[in-house]
Amino acid sequence: MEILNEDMGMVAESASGLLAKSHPITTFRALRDSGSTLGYDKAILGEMAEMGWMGIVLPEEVEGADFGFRAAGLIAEEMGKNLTAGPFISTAVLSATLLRHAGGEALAQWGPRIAGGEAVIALALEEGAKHRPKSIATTASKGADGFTLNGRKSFVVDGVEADRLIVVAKDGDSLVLALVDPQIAGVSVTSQVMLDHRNAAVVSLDDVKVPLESVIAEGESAEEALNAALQAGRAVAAAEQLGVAKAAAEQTFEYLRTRKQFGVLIGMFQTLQHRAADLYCELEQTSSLVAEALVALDQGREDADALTRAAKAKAARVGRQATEEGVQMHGGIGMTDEMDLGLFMKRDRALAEFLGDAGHHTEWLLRHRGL
Amino acid sequence: MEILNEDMGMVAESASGLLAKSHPITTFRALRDSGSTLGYDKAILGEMAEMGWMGIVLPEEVEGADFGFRAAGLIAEEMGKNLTAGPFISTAVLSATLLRHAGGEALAQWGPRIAGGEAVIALALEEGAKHRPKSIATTASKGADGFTLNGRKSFVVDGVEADRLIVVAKDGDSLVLALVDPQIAGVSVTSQVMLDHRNAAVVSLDDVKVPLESVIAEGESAEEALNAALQAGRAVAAAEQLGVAKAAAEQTFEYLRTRKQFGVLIGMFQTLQHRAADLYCELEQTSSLVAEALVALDQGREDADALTRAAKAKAARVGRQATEEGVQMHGGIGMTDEMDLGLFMKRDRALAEFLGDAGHHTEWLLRHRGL
Amino acid sequence: MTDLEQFREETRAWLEKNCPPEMREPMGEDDICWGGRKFEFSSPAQKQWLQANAERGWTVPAWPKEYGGGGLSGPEQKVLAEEMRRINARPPLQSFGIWMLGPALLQFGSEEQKRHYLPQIARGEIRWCQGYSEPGAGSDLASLQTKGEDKGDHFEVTGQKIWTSYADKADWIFCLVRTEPDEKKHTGISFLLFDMESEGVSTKPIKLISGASPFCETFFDAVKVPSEQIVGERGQGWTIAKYLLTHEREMIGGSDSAIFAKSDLVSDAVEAIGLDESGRLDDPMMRAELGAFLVDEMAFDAHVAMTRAYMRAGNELGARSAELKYLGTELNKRRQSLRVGAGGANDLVWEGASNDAGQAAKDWLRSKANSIEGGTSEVMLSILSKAILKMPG
Amino acid sequence: MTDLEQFREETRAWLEKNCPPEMREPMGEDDICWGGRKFEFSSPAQKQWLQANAERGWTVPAWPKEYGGGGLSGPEQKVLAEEMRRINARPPLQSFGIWMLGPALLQFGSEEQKRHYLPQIARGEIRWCQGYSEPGAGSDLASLQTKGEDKGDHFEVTGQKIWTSYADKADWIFCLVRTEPDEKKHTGISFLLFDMESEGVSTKPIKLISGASPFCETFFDAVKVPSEQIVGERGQGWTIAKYLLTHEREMIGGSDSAIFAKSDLVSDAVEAIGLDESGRLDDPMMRAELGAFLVDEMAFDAHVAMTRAYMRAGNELGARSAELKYLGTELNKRRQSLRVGAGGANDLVWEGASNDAGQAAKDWLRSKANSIEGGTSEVMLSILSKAILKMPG
Repeated sequence: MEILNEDMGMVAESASGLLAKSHPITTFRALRDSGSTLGYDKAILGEMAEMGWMGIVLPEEVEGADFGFRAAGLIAEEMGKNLTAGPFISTAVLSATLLRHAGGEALAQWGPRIAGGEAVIALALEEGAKHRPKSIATTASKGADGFTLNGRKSFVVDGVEADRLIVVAKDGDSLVLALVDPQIAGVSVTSQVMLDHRNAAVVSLDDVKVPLESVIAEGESAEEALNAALQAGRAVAAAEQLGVAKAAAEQTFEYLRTRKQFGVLIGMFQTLQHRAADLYCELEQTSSLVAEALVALDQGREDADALTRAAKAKAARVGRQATEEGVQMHGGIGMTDEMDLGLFMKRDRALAEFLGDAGHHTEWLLRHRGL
Repeated sequence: MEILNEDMGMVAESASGLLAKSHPITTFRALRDSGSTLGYDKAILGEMAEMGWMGIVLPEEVEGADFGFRAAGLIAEEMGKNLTAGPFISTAVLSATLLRHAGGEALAQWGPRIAGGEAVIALALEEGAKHRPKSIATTASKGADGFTLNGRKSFVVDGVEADRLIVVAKDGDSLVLALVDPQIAGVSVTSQVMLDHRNAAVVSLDDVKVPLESVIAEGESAEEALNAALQAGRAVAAAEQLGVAKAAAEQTFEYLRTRKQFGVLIGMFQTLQHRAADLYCELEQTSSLVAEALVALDQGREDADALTRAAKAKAARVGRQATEEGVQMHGGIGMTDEMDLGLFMKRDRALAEFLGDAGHHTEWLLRHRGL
Repeated sequence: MTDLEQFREETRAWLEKNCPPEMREPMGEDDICWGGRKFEFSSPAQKQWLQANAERGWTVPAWPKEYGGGGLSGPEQKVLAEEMRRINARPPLQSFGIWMLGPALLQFGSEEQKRHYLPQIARGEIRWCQGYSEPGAGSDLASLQTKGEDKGDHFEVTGQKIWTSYADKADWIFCLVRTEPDEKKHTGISFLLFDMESEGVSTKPIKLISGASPFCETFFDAVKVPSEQIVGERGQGWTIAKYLLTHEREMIGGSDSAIFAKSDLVSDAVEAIGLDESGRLDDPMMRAELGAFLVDEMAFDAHVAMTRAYMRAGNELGARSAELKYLGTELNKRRQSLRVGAGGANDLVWEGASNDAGQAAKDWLRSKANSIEGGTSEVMLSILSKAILKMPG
Repeated sequence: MTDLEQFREETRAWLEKNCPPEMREPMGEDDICWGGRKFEFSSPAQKQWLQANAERGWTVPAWPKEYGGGGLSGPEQKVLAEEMRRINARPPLQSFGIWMLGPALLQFGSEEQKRHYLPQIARGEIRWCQGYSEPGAGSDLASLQTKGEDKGDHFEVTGQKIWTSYADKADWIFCLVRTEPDEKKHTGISFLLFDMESEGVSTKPIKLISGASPFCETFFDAVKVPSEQIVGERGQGWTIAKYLLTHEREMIGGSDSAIFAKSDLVSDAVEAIGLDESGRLDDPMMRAELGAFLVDEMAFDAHVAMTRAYMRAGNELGARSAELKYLGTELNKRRQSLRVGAGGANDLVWEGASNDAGQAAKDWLRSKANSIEGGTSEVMLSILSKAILKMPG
């Protein structure tokens, strides 16, 4: 474990600077109030590409920055703090990692477009209310000149107006990853606005015919690519959730330092002091765990799978603690739409569910440890 | 649900009076320091019998007081508060309830002796480290003139120097309850002093021959009698644990009211106030739940099984909270043998495990609710 | 047949005849009958059901008959409640008048006030709201600043209230006002009643994180309140408020409270998550959380029942109301959190095809206020530690 | 080959040659080498291992050579630790001298004191105990009352200490004493060293709930302490104590600390409880608790690693030591509680046939002190809220 080196320090600093300036919480609030169903402003794609963020985990051959997952996590953490909406995890982390592992023509063709902010690619994985990546009912039947896809995908984050979907399907026992143009026959994409005011589409696939080359990985290599993408997605989502938790906590600590009640600053009350300090300690160790998970990914370590799951589970717990304590310590005002706390709480809840909740990953860890 | 009526109020009051006077914590401490392996003073049997406690759940036909489980719970709660050691739950609750349900000669013969404080009868049920009443490996093979028992029972509470053991065994799929004289050939009883300075014997049964009439129940009626005994035992053990928790909490609250640190009474510290108040609330609702479970038993209600389990689980949780908070709020002094807190903590831990821990009973409740 | 048995038979017959089938369906938040001048009945059945009950005094069965109540004895009230529950009859009327102002008037009001205001409440003619909290006085209610200047025949009320539930829909307000500026915090407060259509009253809804606006900011600019519209003595407002807060806490804490309408957590979880091959909920960590919750729920239910028995036996609840408030609200937060957890992403859909999209999420967000409104959990714990545990300070 | 690689090779060779096989076995509490005048080695191997290390300065590898240390650089210390761990070598010597007094002397002692005391510690000749807490001054350490009256060439020390670890086995004590009675609480304290065999010193073991007596009450009745046995200036004792408390907290919080020797919770649980037909621990509620614990343990381990990296980069830990202390001790309490829970009744046997009867229960009881000793969890949270979060008051 190392603390931030110079390069990473710069990534964090520039992310913090840019987002606080160009995409602070007020921007997100305006987006929401505009009634956007997309859930983000398309202009952000260009900005993020310019910063090198969209290609942050892509190799230089496809115009990526190849800065790695720790860097991606630092960016996501700042996005969490600022509630910045944009197809970063969906496209620049999940899909980019998956394409990088799948390699071949798909990477060559779509890598540069992702890195350049020209394409949004969403992962069409989930099929139920809970994250269950092992239970895929969507089918991909191989024919002479292509595959036929059938199934229904729910909660496809950034799936509305995506340029491509990566559909996770099964051909018998074999996993299939197909890159699908949502415009073709048989694909229907329905918008769903989630409680965090982002979008997670429902995608129906009815006898969707795709050519053989649309399948970017099959069997073991598909398992491996999906697994790599999910590890990355989990760790980076944990980093975003950590950012949300830190910002909610910081607003709360500041409120404790300045709000008077019963004639004194409420930060004088020992109960609140101790609960705030406990929250601070939890944020600290979660920070370290998230960093460790991201570094393990960058180093290709064997314990990365376990660490990314622990990080996701822990971030969910501390995110809940931070937002719940935030509302309770603010009192009634914390429940109003005027304050940012509610927005943090909602984003936190969505992130807790996204790519598997704390229970899901803890269950995996228990199994992994032979329990 | 009713609050205490006059009769029950008198039971509680007399138990509180007698125990605080004749069997306070200092008595238990002296017993422990004497190196007693039995874990209680035999003289208490006579005193408890005189008060009508040993026959508290036995019918009047066998010289019982037939006062019911709520009364037994009130006595146990006071025993918990005073750390009074005596074969109350083992004999007057578990075995007496079991005999009452089994009926017949066994009840006629042993009921009066239990009620009279002339016999200690221990339930030899457990076979492993955790309470698993459904997993019985001890066998009772039926022959022409009796049964042959084989097996090993661990943690037989009050089994040392007991007059009889009720051995839970299996004859094929059929449950068998056998009343066994520990003095006969093949039975060996080994003393084990537990952390609460009480005794839980290991009983080995090697080709133990008992006559047919030793078996007091078989098959469904054995299941029913054992089930009734365990329900009663659980609820009364929960009441004792509640007493332990209340006494530990009360000593702690008093410490907060009188101990100075940093120049003020530590009860002034808001953190400690809030934690104390939370503990108080938990004690209050646990009290109600334990009472509800005991009343359900007395009324023969269908929900008694679920309620006794919930009561046992909840008492274990609040007992832990009370003793842990007690030690922490006392600081170092709470860790010394001189204070009673350690004794409460140890008794609490033993009761938490006795007849099934919180997890065990919560698991049952989950199953019961279809989860 | 005892009198009570006869009462049960009559009640059953009356309910059978008078309770329309529509009023025996499970109700949503939109189906509540609040009454009041501006209220629009959602169906003829709702109106009919209110009128039938009002006629008999059964919107407020415990109140004396002379004030529009049913004049029922304790056992009779219990029978009525049981018979209503048996046929799933909806409450004919719910209101702050019934829950809050009524009990205050019964305890502290003049005979004239009782005869004037109580029947209006019982018949659902006037809808009341409660003017307690102020922007600078949340948990520290006694530091409120709204002034009521004595102008001889009236008080002139100027100031601002916050968290006034449904102030925009209410007809009248019962309001804490500082009438004795020279007295100490607690002793300078009076309890005034006035019409929300009085000149100088304005309201502004507060948008919550759930998107709903059940609360308002309420502004008073030199509102004239006739002197006879004070309840109790001048300066007695704090005593009345404390009485009502205790009352409110019992209500909020009690598991029958509307806030805590038990969602069917267990079947929701099974439906959303399914069972594994051994018949257990297919999410072991959530299952464990549910288990711990179910035990605590049983404990709380037993405690509510025990507390009722304690009160039926003629005891006063006093500070122990804080105990129910604390336990009940914290439990409900866990319930709602488990509910959205079990529902997974389905319960996080805010706007979608289905009609009740977002309801679980909104209920969950709403529940976060449980431990703030009516006195925060922290205030409850402080009350208990002082009043019951006798902690110093 | 770099210098460090060469150092590793030499170290490996030296350990291979000098570390007796018995010193590579897992150790129990009775196997700790504490050193000191009264210490009796449990085996010749233990003595040989101490002497070999003492000769090389490797009982205290980071201390300068001139004070009996190894004079190793940071990277070299890491290599040594790694190589020791590789062969499971036991620490040759553990003591409060190494952990506490040494660092204090290195920071605040005179050159003469360093040359006199440090080598004795390094060689395990003198065993030290710590005289901080007093009966009236637990968490509020600065209110201590033990007097040290200036008598010209010596201080006369009178008073009482409590929680003095192994005072009955120690040779010398480092002790906080109030030498300036007119100064305020924090500024009137000095840091004195003296022989426990001095006239007027007596100790009395305190029996704990685990049955063990690792602590004493220690009494000083007009003990003469030569003036030169003060560390730092008069009145500087609080500064030194605070420095050491921070140091102690880092140590207690760090997961390598002896207190937190990780029992193998996972395999213990599987052994005691078994797996169900689906391969899961056959106790779903306990399994869920274990799951939550394992996640927190991973978080804490990552945080210890991160904190070490932070310090290696030349940063001071300061108040953040309270963070490790708090998290580490609370985690360990959960660990021990889970351990006895998983062990069930087997782990509650206090006296029985097996040799380690009661060990799990005793470890569990012992762990309850973790969040009290070295500053309570409450004191840690107060420190953090003030020093890091800048809360008022």
